[in-house]
Amino acid sequence: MKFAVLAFPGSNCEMDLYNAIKDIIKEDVELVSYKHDSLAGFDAVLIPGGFSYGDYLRSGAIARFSPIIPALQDFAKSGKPVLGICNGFQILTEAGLLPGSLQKNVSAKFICKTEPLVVNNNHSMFSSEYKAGQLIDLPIAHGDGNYYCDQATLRDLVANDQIVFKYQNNPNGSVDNIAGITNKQGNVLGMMPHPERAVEAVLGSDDGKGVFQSIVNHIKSRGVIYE
Amino acid sequence: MNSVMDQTTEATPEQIRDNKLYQSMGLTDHEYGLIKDDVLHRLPNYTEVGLFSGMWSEHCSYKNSKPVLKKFFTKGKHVVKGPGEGAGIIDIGDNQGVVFKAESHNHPSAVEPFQGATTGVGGILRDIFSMGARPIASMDSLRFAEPKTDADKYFIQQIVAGISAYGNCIGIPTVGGDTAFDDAYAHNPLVNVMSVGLMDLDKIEVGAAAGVGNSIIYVGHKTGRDGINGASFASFQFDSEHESQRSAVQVGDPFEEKLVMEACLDVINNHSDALVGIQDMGAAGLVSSSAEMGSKAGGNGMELNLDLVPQREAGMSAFELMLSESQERMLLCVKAGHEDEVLKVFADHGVNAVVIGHVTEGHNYKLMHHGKLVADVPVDSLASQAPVYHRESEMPEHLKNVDTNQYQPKITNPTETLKEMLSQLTIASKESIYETYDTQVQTNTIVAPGSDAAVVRVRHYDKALAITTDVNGRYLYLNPREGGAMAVAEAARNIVASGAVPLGITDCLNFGNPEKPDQFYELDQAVMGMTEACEKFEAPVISGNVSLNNEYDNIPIYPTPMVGMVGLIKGLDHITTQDFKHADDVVYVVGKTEPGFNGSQIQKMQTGQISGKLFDFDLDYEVKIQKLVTAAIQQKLLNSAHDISEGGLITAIAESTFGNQLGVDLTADLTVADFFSESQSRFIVSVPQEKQAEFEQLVGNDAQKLGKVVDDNHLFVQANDGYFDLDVDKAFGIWKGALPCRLK
Amino acid sequence: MALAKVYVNYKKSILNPEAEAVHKALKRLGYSDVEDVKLGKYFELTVADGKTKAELDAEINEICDKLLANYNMENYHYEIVETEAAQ
Amino acid sequence: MALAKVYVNYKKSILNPEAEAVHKALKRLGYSDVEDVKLGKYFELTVADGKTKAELDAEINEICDKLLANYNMENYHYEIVETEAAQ
Ligand SMILES: Nc1ncnc2c1ncn2[C@@H]1O[C@H](COP(=O)(O)OP(=O)(O)O)[C@@H](O)[C@H]1O
Ligand SMILES: [Mg+2]
Repeated sequence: MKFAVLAFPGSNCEMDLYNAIKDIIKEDVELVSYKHDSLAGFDAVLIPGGFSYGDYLRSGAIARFSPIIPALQDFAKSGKPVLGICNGFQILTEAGLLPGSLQKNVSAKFICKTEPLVVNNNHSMFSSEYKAGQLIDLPIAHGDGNYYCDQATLRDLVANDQIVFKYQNNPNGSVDNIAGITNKQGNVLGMMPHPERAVEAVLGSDDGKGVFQSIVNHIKSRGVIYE
Repeated sequence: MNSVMDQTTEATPEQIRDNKLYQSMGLTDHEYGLIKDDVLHRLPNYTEVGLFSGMWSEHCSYKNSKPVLKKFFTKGKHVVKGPGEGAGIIDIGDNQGVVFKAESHNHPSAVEPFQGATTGVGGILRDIFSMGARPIASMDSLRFAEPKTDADKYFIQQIVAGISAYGNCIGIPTVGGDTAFDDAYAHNPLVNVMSVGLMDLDKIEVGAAAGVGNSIIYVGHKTGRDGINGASFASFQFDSEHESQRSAVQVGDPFEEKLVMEACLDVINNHSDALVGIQDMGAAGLVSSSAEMGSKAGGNGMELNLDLVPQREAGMSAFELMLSESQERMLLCVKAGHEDEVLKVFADHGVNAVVIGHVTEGHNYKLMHHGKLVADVPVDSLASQAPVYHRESEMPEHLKNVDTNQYQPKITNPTETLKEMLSQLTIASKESIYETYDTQVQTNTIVAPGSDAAVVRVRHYDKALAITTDVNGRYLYLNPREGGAMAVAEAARNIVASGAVPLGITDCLNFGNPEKPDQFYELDQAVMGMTEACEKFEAPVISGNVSLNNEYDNIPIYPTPMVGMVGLIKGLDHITTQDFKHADDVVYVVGKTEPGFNGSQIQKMQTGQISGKLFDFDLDYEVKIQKLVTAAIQQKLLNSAHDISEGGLITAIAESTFGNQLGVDLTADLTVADFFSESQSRFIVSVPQEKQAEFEQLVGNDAQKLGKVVDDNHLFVQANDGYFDLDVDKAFGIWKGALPCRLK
Repeated sequence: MALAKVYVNYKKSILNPEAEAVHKALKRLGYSDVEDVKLGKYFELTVADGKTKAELDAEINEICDKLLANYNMENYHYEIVETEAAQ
Repeated sequence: MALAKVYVNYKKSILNPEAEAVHKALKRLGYSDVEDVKLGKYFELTVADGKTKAELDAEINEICDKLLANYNMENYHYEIVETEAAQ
């Protein structure tokens, strides 16, 4: 199967994702520029962290007008997996592919550290490798990671089982300790923590491998690779 | 076109001479005389005076420090490129070079903390990638006064926020640094940043422009009126009378820098045939980058058309265009005929790039503006013929007739003294600072901040780089020479504790006014001490930076030569951290404990000052101890290693318990006071029981067994005349909470 | 030439940590009579001539909806001022 | 109750990367008639009654100088609006 890793001006985790897929998950992977307008031939799309366009207006607000975004929207509509990490999550909310938005951390500061997460839902295509309720350690590194949505949206998220990861010790003020959510269809996941930074024990944790492995299993278990 | 035009709105050459206007730009009468009589043989116009003031500032010319810098030990069989304007390079095998350099941004940060810090980070990164290296890690070395007022706290937070904003955005991990607090830095904080890059050795770039007809290409942000004449500004000193100097503020734009960096690396890696030279626009902006490039090429001149320089504001003068320090700009020299190829690369990356001039016959540096020749000077006169001053040196008063006795700490309750020590800001955890830095982006950080040196792996190879910054200005204040040697030794001790062997150093020489003999003495002596140590550790100086005039109302800071050291770890299994790992491991102190109290944290804590003759330091013994620890690590005898520095042995023991919340049960043939001694050349290590015999055989009398690691969360240390007794989590809480509490 | 002054503010229900930090700082500095602090963004867009008032309104609204404000957490309002030349 | 509306903008000579990013994005989106974009901060301070107009002016100026605007790089201006109750 083949992963696409999108790269926007100002993205800075695209190589980390690329290396994680290539060296650790050992699947095909290609960097795709924001200038392209097609995602044909890919089975899953990863949107990396970083500061697209400097995150100058709001995180992700400018990137969502990139030429690749219509192709991403079609890709998401087709039901194939899309994973946005950190800035990728912010882009997905700005592009309307995920509900809610990401505000400044309550501390008003950037925070980089490893946080324990609870796997809230292990039947998504991004979390099947984990046990329900499993505690995993993933690094966070963000200034705007405080997930916000209104109460009605939160009720929907809960009712549809869209909350995949929760923080154990909410580091940023997110509503309901949310660290990662999917869309209603379940094929678009946005998460603030960085699984690609936790794929080798030598870097402190390999708990993040499960996210990518879950995607691979999902694709491969369908028997057919998407055309 | 032959006569040099002066601009009507600007002072005339005669006015400049008669009213000594050059003085306000930082040139002395003597220097003005040199320009007029020896270089130009005519009166310089306003623009030309500006060019010289920038280029002959300390920042660009090193006119006061050159004779001192010559004393540095810079050789070594792995040095590929030593000190010059850019960063130095050391061969680490496999056709790879490590590139590193440090930069000070003290004065801009004093004026505008957030932007001063951001532009400091941006500047050092440009130094690295203009060599053709990809930056892989940054460090920050900070010195502040003890925060007292809200303004002090805000200032510190803004510095940290600036470093965080720039490094995080551009995606280069800030993996460590050092932070110390002392009122010697009131009004004159130190903000030093260091960056480390990695490159293939067959891709070295030099900042030179050779070959008549080749094009000079301007890259990056437009030029604005921000930071005009910052280079001469940095070479001024502050005092309360000079508030009006405070206008040279530049804004950093890490997003633009990221685009510029990727584009430049693309040109260097994939269009090297087209590229002749590349240089960042740092201090003294366009004039410095272009004149240095022209001068280094040798034998040619250069002509620039300032009308082609991208401008953010209307009506900028030639002076402003040449001396602006707008950020995120680079200058390239490209072979004639290859311009379009290179311009296309920049366009693809969304970066402004435009041809603004050419390499010419002759030796002159000519500037055209609005169709007129506004400057015409020999290119070498700007870049390499600045005057050099051999300053007078005289021992400062405070070093004469000093008390040779060591301070005697007063300790009635050892545990209470330990608790007080752990809450000293210089000793306390810096986590609240470094948790705002992205330490992991690029996914190579194996040891993040919190241990001795940071460790960053070289992906796809079984090797890693260890990086540290260190210096204790108090030691230098009491003895600049020994203190300089100690700074290098402490850096090496951190490198060694992490499992690495020192490769080399960079530095930021933060000193006072070199025109004052007692302050020049500190600089000169410190460099001699550093160089002695560098030679012993076979760690040459490959780059560095000088920041002079760090004084306020005529009181200088402590002499503070920041040492940034990089070491190589051959084999990832040699990586060692400071935390105790397992209960029952045996704890040793390696190296002799001597009375080391003058200049120590405990002297400062108990008396509010430092004084007396600095304690002794034996460089040969230091080297011997470090080699022992390296051997023990390479023979896999150690589970942890931590160097002993500020706060002494007991502080190092406490710090080693924190990571895994393991306790200790130790006994030593020392007094409780000795536990706070800062005598050098010591480590605290833990050894698995089965390796105990082998370890003792290796170290002989150079290590003392203290006892064991225990898993009951309890620190107990018995001394001859008392004991320390404290829960680890209690100690940890004090140590971790002190800084955030004082900055609230 | 027209100048559109656009104000973007957080919705009432949304906590703004930066405004809060400013408020706390003011209290510490002794300005205890400042009872509330809001912090938003202020844009000035200079727009070329050639559009009717209605067209201009439509354009500014579109720009705000698309880019300048995030409807999920922000409100905006604007005024349009006619100016003679570039400010 | 008084409401102080404070506008803080970068000085002319200072680079504002945020405004630049917005301007470029608008161009890419086809709003080519937007000729300039400025982006600053907009504060609303709610101040308790009990001060004269002159005292209020002095206070707001002081707050701006001390905290809201950075005199190295920013300018500010403000208006004071009397309000009946809290907004
Ligand atoms: N300003 C800073 N930025 C990043 N890391 C820092 C900073 N100050 C201290 N640290 C980190 O905190 C740890 C302890 O620092 P320090 O006390 O200086 O160590 P040492 O005395 O062993 O050199 C180190 O890992 C160091 O990198
Ligand atoms: Mg250390």
